[in-house]
Amino acid sequence: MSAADYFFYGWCLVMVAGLWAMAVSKKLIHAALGLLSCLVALAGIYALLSAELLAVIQLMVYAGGVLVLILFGIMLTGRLSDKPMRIESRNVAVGSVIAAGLFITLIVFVGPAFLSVTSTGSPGSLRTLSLALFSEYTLAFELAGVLLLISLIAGAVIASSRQS
Amino acid sequence: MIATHHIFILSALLLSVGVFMLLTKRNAILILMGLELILNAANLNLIAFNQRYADALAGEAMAVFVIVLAVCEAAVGVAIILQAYRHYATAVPDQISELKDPA
Amino acid sequence: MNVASTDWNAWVPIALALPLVSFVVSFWMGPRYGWLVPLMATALLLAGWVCTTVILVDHSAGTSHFAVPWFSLGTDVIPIGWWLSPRSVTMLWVVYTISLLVHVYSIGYMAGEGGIARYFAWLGFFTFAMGGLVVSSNLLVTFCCWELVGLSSYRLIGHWHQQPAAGAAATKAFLVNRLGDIGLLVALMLLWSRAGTLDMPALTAMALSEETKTAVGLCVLLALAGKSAQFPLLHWLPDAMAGPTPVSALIHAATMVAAGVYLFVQLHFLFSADALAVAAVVGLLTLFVGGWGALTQFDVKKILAYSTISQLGLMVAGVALASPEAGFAHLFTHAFFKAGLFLGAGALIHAVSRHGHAPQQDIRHMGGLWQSHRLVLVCFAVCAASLAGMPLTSGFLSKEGLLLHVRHHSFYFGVMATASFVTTLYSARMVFYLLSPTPQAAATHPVPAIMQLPLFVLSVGSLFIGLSASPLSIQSWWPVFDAIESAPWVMVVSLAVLVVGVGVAWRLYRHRPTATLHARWVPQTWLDAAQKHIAVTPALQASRLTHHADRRWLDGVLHAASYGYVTCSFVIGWVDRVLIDGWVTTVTHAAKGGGKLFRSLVNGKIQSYLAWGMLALLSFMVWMLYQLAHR
Amino acid sequence: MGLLLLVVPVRFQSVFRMAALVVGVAQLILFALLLASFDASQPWHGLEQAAWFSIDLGTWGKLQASYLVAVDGLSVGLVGLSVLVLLLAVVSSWHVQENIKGYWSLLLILNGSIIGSFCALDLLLFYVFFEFMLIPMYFLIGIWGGPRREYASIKFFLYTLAGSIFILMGIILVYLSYQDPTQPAVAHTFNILHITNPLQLLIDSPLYTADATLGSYRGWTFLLFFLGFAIKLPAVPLHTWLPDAHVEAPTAISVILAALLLKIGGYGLLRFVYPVLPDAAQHFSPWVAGVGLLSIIYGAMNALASKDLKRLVAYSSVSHMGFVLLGLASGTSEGVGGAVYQMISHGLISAMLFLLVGVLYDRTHDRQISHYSGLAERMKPFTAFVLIAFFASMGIPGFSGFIGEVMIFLGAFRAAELGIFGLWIAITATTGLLLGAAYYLWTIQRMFFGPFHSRAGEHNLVPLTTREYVMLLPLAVATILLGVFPQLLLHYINPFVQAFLVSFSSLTD
Repeated sequence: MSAADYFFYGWCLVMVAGLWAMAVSKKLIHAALGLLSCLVALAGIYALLSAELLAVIQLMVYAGGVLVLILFGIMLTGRLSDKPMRIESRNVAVGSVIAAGLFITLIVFVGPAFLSVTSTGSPGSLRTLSLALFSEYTLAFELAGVLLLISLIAGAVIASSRQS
Repeated sequence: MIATHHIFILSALLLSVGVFMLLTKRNAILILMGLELILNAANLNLIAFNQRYADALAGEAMAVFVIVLAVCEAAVGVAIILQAYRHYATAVPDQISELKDPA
Repeated sequence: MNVASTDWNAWVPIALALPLVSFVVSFWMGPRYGWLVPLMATALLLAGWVCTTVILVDHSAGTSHFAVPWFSLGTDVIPIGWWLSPRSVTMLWVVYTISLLVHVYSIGYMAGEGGIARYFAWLGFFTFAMGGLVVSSNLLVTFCCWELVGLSSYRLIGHWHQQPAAGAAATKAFLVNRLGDIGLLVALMLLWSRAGTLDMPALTAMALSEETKTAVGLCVLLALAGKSAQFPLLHWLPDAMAGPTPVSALIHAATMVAAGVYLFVQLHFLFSADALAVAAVVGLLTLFVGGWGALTQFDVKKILAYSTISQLGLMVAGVALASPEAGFAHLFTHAFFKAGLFLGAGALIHAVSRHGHAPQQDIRHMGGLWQSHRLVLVCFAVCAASLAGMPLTSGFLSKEGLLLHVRHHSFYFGVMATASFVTTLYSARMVFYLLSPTPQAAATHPVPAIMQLPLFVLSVGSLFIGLSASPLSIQSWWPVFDAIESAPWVMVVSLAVLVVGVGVAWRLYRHRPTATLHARWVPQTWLDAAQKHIAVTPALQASRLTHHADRRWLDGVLHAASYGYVTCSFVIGWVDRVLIDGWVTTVTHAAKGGGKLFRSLVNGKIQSYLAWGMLALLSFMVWMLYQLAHR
Repeated sequence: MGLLLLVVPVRFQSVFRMAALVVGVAQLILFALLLASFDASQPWHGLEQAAWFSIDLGTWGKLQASYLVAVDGLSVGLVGLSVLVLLLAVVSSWHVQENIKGYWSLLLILNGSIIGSFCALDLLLFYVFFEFMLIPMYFLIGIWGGPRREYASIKFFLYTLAGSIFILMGIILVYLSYQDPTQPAVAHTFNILHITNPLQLLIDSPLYTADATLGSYRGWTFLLFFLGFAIKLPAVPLHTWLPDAHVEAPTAISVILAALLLKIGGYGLLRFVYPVLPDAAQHFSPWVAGVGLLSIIYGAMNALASKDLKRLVAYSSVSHMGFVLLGLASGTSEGVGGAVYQMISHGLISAMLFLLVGVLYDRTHDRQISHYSGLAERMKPFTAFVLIAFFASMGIPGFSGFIGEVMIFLGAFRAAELGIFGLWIAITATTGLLLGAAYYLWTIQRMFFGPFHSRAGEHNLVPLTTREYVMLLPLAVATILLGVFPQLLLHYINPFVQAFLVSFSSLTD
């Protein structure tokens, strides 16, 4: 096993811990921190997979943007209800069955298909990706930007709109 | 190199936990988190398989777009939650019963 | 079967009806005119006695038969009627004579006692039943009367019912008799099923197989053993002495106990040789047991009771070995002298007993009456002489008749001679005690004339007068004995036995020994023990067992079954509730659950939509992947 | 005919006991009229028929039952007995205090159903009456009974109900096998007149078989009927309801139970079981006789061991009804006639015995034999009646019991001679007489002889009242009358027995 492997399994552990916190934690903040650890761990794994750009984006957008957004949401709703933010779960059994079924299905039926798949190992550089984004996927990139803009505006509008 | 199928298992786990949260949590924010997890699972797969076809770079590009979408979704979602919360004074989707038939 | 009705003799029904009238009237007027009852009953009996005397004179020879239907069984008819023969007419006369004398005697004896009406009523009833038994032409009617004499005997033994001993004795007498009655019943049933009739005249004309005769004979033997106190059913008779003494004289000495012998005589033709041999053995055994018993007792009535047993044994043996006529002759003479003995004993008991005390019946305390009660003692002694078979008495004659008949069988002759020795011994013993001059401690009571009269009549009847022209020969008595050639040596033997007997008695009892034998030497003791161990205790134990069986086992099975049933029903109820209802509830629950499940499809909850969606996706995926894998 | 009134007593709403008394007396008068016009040479008397119901069963034909009543030599005696005993039961329960209306109503229903079942000539009608007796009896024991009345009444009810189920099965089998010649459209019949006629036996019906042994339809039908009626009779070992029911029931009900209800068992056997299945009856007669013998001995043994006077009398009933079975099993004119005679005689005697027990119980509320001694001294008329009843029950000549038992023995010995059953059965049965004498005499000795003693005190022992004389005297007189002049009753029984045996022998030959 190489050092990369150790890192990989280390990130895996962090992620599993985060997932665990999200799945079972009773406190919303813990869940949010669990999500944070998951996202950070994912960024680490992206980096290990030599997708440096994505790792950075992951950190910046997700861990920075989305998570902050969510934390705001948590704080705002908590302020409104004046109640401690407890997580309640329902249909845990059904949910876990479906989730486990999904997991097993994926592992058992789909997983073996990748056993033979091995990575070529050619690292995609930041440069090539940037080139691709701005050449091959330009339109998509522009559209994504527009979508982002619209959604930000929409979010602001929705959040701020007053009830009549 | 990292074994692809290990990554796959990890992403399956992410997906499953995401679905689980989606199905069971009674708080809209946590459901949103579950959604994020599902999206991340997809991202992880995209990136992992991009390794296999590294010269195409379609996977990574796709992952970028997914992240963008996730951000959009998160922004709009949190806004909707806040608004709904204001309206119904709850963050529990069960109690938002507009979709439900009047029993 | 057609009912023959030949000779209507109006005296017979009148003679039978009078005591019955006495029975009914005594009960009727008892409560109010108690004093009148003895006189009325005696008068009625006197009238009855006159009737029987007329019949006796009419029917000194030949037979006559009269019957009317009593009831019908399908096509068979059971007739009721009489069958008169010299024998039955004589017996009827004897019954009425003794009964009349006992009635007269009882007027004095029972004076001042409670329940006189009841007493005379049952005496009358007994006379009626006994008369019916004697003359009846149909064995079923005989059986009825046979049971009815037992019934009246029961009532009379238990006359003083306040005394527990009387009640016990009555019960015992009835039950032992009843055992004998069953023998008679079985005999009758066998006759009915094999001969098809119970009519005496018809039966005499019928030839029955030896086997039938043996069976019937043995059953009749059982009957007569019960009624006539033959071994081993003799132990009731000494106990029966708990009844009033006149009753003992009439029923338990002269007539009822003789009814068994009479029946034996009458049905002699139904006995096979085997049955006769058994009867002879039984009779001889009884003879000795009775004689021995008489020697062991000091109670005068018990001595007489054992003597009666012994004499009845002699009669049975005589009928079986010698001839019916010889046995009957002894029956006849015995009726007189034994009734005389009992009445004499009753008079003596009356004389020495003090009012308010238990009657004094012990011969050791009954001496010293010669001065005051000479006539009574003389009469008693005459009767005892007759019992012992002294010459010039009737007893001598009838014993002579028996001995003459068996003189060719040296064994039987020897046994009978020995028996008459024993008889002489105990008779002499009794007389010696009673005649002894020991002074009485207390004043004695005079015996009223009305009690002395019957006693006197009976003692005269115990002499040879009226029976035979010659005091020493049986031949001149009844025509039936004409055929027997006389054998002087028989008379010599009998006289020798008599002399030896008296001599031995004089030697043994002259000084009035007062020592009593140990109880185990008394026949009563071991017969009672035998009865207890063979019959009563096993019967009671068996009855307790059956009672237990009934209460525990049968009911136990029933209870177990019902408990089992209830338990089963509980189990079934549980099964019904849980399993069968369980199915139903499961189905309903499933339906309900399913309904709930499917309702959650449209319950408006995003998450459940989502869950369904996921489920559908999952299933689709699984299905598709499965298909892929197996393509 | 007045029979209609006999079987349908009106339920009066007021003055109940007077009403019951009037009904009883009226029945007695009607019975006297019936007897006056009775011709023993005619087979049936007072035949009365009315359609009851008729159900069309399509291809199965019609289920038809009719109200068909009549009396013959068998039932006339039993009806007479019923009328007398029911009247005396009314007299004896004159002082019933509790729930008067219910008591008298039930008594009247019982009255109607008893007489009805003795008269019914339609199997279904018989069965209905038979069942109908059960319900009032159940309540009469269960409500007015002694301390263990619930147990006793339920036991009685279950036993009898079980019996009637067997009978019902038998009735159905018989019903399916016979036809009514006057109504060809109606496939089957319940009419006893037809079912006792072997000519009406349907070909290929269940009973159409020559085989009457165990396992054949005829054998089974006989056994079913026998089982049912043996419970009612009762025969050992199906008798355990009887002592309990008797001990717990009030006096009048014990009287009715012993005197009448037990007779229905024998009556049923005589009325149709034996005539319909003579071959099976003959085949099973050793067993029937054996059961009879067992009842005789076993009942007597139990009576000997009884400590309660009423229980003793109850067991003596078991013993005496065993004689009925023995007589029936003999299949001879003496035995069958004797069985009928014994039933009537036992009806009178047991009624008297139970009335006497009731008389004592009314005074002291104590029936333990050991609690008394020397009663003869204090209660002379009572003792006289007890002696009469005991001696009558013992089978002393001069009482009706003797005639019945002697006739049965005559029949039994003749049957043994004919080889129908073993001689030992007949001989052993005679020991029943000894045992009977033993338990009665022992009781007399313990209770009536000896020095006076009563645990309940003597002040209670008041003399017999007029009412008690009124109920005891007729029975005593009747018992003696039938014992001395048996032809009075045999006059009616004999033609029946003749007819019975004719039908009996016609199939057997």
